[in-house]
Amino acid sequence: MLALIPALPLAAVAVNLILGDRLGRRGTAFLACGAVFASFVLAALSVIHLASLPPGARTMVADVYTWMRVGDFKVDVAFLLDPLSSVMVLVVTGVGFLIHLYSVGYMAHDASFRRFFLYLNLFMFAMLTLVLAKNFLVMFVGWEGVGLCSYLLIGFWMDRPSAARAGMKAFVVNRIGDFGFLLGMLTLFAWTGSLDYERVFAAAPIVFHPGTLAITFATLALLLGATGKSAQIPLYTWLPDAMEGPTPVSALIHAATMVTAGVYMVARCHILFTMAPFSLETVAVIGAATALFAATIGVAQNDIKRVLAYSTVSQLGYMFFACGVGAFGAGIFHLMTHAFFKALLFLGAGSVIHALSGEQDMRKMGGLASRLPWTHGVMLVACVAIAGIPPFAGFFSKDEILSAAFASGHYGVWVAGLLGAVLTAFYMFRLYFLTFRGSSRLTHEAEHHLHESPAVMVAPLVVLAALSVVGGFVGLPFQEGGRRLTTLEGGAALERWLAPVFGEGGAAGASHAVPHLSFTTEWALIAVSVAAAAFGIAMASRAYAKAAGEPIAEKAPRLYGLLEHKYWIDELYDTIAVRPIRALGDVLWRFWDEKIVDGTVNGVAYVVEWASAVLRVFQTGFVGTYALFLTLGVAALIAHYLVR
Amino acid sequence: MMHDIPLAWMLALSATVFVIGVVGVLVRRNALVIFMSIELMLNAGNLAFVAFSRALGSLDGQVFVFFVMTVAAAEVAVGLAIIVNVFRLKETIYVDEINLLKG
Amino acid sequence: MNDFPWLSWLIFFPLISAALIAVLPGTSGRTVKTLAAVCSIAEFLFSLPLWWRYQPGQPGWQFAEQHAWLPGLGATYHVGIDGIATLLVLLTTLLTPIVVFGAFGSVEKREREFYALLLAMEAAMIGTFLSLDLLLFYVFWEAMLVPMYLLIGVWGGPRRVYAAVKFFLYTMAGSVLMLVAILWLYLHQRAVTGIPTFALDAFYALPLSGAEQTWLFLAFAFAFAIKVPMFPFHTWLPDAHVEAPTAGSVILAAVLLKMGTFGYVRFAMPIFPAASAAFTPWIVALALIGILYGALVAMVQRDLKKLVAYSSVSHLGFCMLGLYALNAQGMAGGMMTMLNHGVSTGALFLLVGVIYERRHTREIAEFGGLWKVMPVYASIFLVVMLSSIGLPGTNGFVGEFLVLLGAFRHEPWWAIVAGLGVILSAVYMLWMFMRVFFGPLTHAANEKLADLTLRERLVFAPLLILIFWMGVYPQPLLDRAQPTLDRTVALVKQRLMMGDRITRGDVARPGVSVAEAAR
Amino acid sequence: MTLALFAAFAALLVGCSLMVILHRNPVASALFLVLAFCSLAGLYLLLHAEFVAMVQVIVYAGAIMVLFLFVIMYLNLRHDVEQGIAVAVRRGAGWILGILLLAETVAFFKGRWAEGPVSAPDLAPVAGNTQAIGQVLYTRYLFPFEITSVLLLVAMVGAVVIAKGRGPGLHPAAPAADAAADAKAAAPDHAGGEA
Repeated sequence: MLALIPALPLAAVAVNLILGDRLGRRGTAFLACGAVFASFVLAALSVIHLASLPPGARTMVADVYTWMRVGDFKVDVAFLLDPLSSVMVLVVTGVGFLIHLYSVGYMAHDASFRRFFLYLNLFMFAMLTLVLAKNFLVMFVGWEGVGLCSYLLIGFWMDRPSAARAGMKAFVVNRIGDFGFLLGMLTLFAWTGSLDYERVFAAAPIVFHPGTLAITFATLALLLGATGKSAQIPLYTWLPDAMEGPTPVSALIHAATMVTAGVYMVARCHILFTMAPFSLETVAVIGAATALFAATIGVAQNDIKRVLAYSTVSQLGYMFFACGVGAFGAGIFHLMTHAFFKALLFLGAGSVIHALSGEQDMRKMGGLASRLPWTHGVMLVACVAIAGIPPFAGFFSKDEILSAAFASGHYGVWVAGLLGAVLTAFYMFRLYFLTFRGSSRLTHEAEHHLHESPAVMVAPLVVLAALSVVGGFVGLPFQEGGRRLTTLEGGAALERWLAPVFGEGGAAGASHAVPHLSFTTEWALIAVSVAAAAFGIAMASRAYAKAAGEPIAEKAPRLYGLLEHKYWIDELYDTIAVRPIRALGDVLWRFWDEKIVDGTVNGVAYVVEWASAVLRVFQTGFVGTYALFLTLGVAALIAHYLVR
Repeated sequence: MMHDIPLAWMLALSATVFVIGVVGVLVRRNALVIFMSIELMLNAGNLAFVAFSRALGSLDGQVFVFFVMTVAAAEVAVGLAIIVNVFRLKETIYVDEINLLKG
Repeated sequence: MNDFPWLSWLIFFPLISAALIAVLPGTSGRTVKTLAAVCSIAEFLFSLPLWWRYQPGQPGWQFAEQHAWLPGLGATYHVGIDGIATLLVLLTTLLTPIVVFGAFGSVEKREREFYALLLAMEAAMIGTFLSLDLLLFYVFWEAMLVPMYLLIGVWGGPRRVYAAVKFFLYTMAGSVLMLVAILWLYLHQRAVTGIPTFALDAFYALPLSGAEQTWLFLAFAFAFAIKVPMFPFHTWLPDAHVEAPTAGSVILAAVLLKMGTFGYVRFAMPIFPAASAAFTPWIVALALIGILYGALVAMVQRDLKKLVAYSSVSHLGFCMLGLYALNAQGMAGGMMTMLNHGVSTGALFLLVGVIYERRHTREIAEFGGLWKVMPVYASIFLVVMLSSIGLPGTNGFVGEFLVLLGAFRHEPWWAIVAGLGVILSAVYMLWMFMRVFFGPLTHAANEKLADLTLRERLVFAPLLILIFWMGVYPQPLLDRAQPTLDRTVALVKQRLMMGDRITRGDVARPGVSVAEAAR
Repeated sequence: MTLALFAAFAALLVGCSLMVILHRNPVASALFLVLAFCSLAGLYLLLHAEFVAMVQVIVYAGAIMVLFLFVIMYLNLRHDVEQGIAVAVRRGAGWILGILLLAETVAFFKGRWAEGPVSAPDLAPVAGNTQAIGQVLYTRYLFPFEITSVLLLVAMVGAVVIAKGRGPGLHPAAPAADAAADAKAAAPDHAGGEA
């Protein structure tokens, strides 16, 4: 039954392929959305069933068949549902379904409508396989599958060369990450003799000595994979370019689901990471650095989708450093809430773009609040949520992360997180004011076509908005009886739900539980983070509410230039990696293949030719010379016998 | 006859004549003279044959000389025909002026 | 079918049909084509029972036949089959009909000789896989060259003569050395045991000193290295591929290159285990260089076929790495890579052939934005390309992963270097795919390109099915090849008592043996 | 007595051979060669090979040398002309090689000089040398005998074909101009000699 969840989208892909155009637009839409909805229902049912199981034994397993068995290496295609993957599967299918619905409206008049949903369903299959995998190899299948789908979807509008290049960049950078993931898997197998989660995590404490090279290498390799997929510091450059794809794609893949795969993997291997303190520290540092770094770039972007892209990178940074400080639960919680409001932001931006028939530059927007009421409403909710204003979802998850960071003594990380929060609030509201408030800078014909998005697009927006508001309460510390919100102790509902997986208070995992803060510090932290958010919003409104220009550009042109050009990271990567490799290839081909190897071979041929030319000289044609050599030979022969 | 000539002397004579024939072939430019030197070499061979046949008391040597002669005759016939033709073609029978088979 | 000389029938049926086609009175193209198609499909059907009648577990050669051939020398016509040979023969018999169908559109001049040569080559290849007598093997090994040489030389591209001669000389230089080694072995065998024979089993059992093994191994390894082709000896491959007709280069890539790796597994490793193990670092080094070198150079190619040719160098570098990881996973991975390379690179060459037929050029710059014009072709190209770069779910991944696994267990940094190859392969393939299929339609000539005809789709159907079947459910293939591979690995290891260095999994940790704990 | 005869014949033979290769005029060379053959016949007689001696005189001196003289006359050759550096070099090389060969034979004999068996006791004079040869020839060597007859036939045909100028390629003139070729061949005058 568990295997059905990924199988449904795959079946939809197959049907889509077989029936082809006979399916028609309506048919494709129903098929695609129906399949995803069905897997959502299935997922919900199995999660409910899972909840009914006693806390200790909350796992559902579905072994399908043995994929490979060579010598002592055995791996099966198998699926596992446990609290951690249940959260993921619900998010993926839920948000996924909403985005499918939205796409029906968004892509309504696109030529290759069917092909779009073909890829979307393929993506859902890959993502669900990744999330529900029971061993690393099946996860890797999903891992690369989503990489492929993101490549196809980014390059969906094929005739735009920039889209094709962005697609390729995404796939290659992901592939570098996958290389790391692969190495991590190989180390795990070499040491624990299996790739199955359960066996690996059981054998790990016995096989690996905490902090030794082996486990650090394995976890760092896995981390490289995670940074590749979740666009963290070294390998994040592909995500902003991935905005070339249609907006629903950005929403689904580059906000809600795929990019969170890295965080999920780190959370899944929390036992390994806690055994390698150095790696855990790296996760925290990378997370914090990315959070801050991406936030700064986000401030200076003019393309509405690029702002959101950098915002995603930054929020992922938060999730990473949540795991880095040991608060895996908080990380997953933020992952869930982020999925809601980030998807909402992207879809909202999508409906804005849809309304302005393709315009993405914020400098050509403004004053849309009145014209696009629904979009404006949901976007406002999303901005407030992401900024972290209570009672919205963003506040709860981000606050938990910051307090965990503070509690576990990572003060540097906490400060970075706080600064990030300020910047997040700032650029989100900059986006809000530039798009919805102020004077309308629309071009005439954009003005002319301006229309609110159809119902099929607005409905998912509203649902997501609701989730963004309600989502936070999952984290509230409900006691069994649901008593008033008095103390933050007792752990949030989600924490307790994830406890069996993360071992807080559950199994004797080696992971150090995050120490509980005293009551007063808890509240103090909440106040500080809310203040930070409010400060960010204030700064943004002062700068952008009324004035049309770009205040930062006037005050600090050089800084603004730096940020706008994304610190020239892309150009840096290009010069240190892409160009030298291509040059190396050229040198190897031109010099080594053509000169050296072929040179030697042709050289041998030339020597033979030269030798034969020399010998031809002796063929003078005069009988006399031949006779001379003949007798010379005879004389030599006789001499030989004389001497012997 | 009293006692015969020792074999070694005969062979020495045959060798000398053979060498003279070789020198003739190498030195002379006239194809015909070369031809004659070849005849000399052949006859040196015959002499050795007869000497051995005499020494070993078997007639095979002499029979062989007989065959050598037939071959020599055939060779001369064809050789001279060729020389005549070459003369017609090139007006010369000097060996170092004929290089039709140049490689 | 117990006494029916089945393997001999497999070898000589294509030969007979080749002769039939060559001699056929009717000259019309149609009859020649249909006959070639029928014969190649018949050959495939004959070889199919190999799949289920071959018992993997049973030791020794199956369906063996032995007849006197050169009694004086002690060389017998001895054929038999084991796990690897079954799979490779099936690969050959599957690909030949596909190539014959593929060639219907492209070959115009002298079709009769073309198809006759193709079938003759199939016979020679199957002969090489099946022969258990070293002399017989050598005869088939050389016989294989002639048809390929003619295919490239007659039906090839502009510089076909140069390419054909280079191909022939390269392989000949190697195999001549091998002949010397075979003869030396034969004489040594006769001196030691007194029975003059070329039988493979005799050579398996023949005790050889270290120095002897080294030199003989070098001779064999050199011959097979050229065939594989391994790094320094590969320059004949791009030329041969660029100039060969589509059919020729498919067969060349799909099967002929496997002769090299097959040679290592069947001959070089079992007969000279000590030398194999001693030379492992060298061979692995060359393999690793081959992987990276092939990928890097493929990246900058302007000609599609050259790109795919250099990718073959990279893939076969993987295969050799797998074989010389000297453990079960590595060998199985090497074996799978051989089959995958046959399927996916064969398909790639067919695909390049399709656009070459339409546009008569292979320059990547000439194409652009083909997806809109030829969607079906583009999607098939996409799937085959993904299998070539080893996307999980396709056949490429299974082979690649097992090779990396085997290499890692033997020496971790091998897998790390080989892993870079995984990234580079994605780079050059995707970059090519982007330039050919994505972007706007730059060249006017591309606008009216016709998409794949039904015939062409039929040609690719079996290959696509294979790509997914081998990717999703490779177990039957692994089971068949496993016993033979294990025997070879055991042979090499047992002679040297050399365990894998990284087998923490197997090696008992202090107190607790992890493998058991992990089970 | 026989030794003296042998010495005489040997000296004559060597002298004539030297004169054959030294004399400028080919006719003289031919005549000296005839003399050499006769001295050879004498030597054969000393070796009791009467039949071979007679055949030697008849075949060699009689037939082959006549052919030679005929061709020399036919080609109307004058004195050989032997100048030019290339010729001199070759002559020098030839002589040196000749002397080298002679030295080698002397060296060869020196080491192994032995009188060797003087001669087998006379065969019972079954009946003359010729009869004995005839008997051996037609029994043991019958097959080679037949083959030599074939050889002679081939040689004759060859000689005729070549001399007539029908030879392929050798004769540049096209068949039509055949008559002219024959005419030209018939009157070569003395072109060769004077050159």
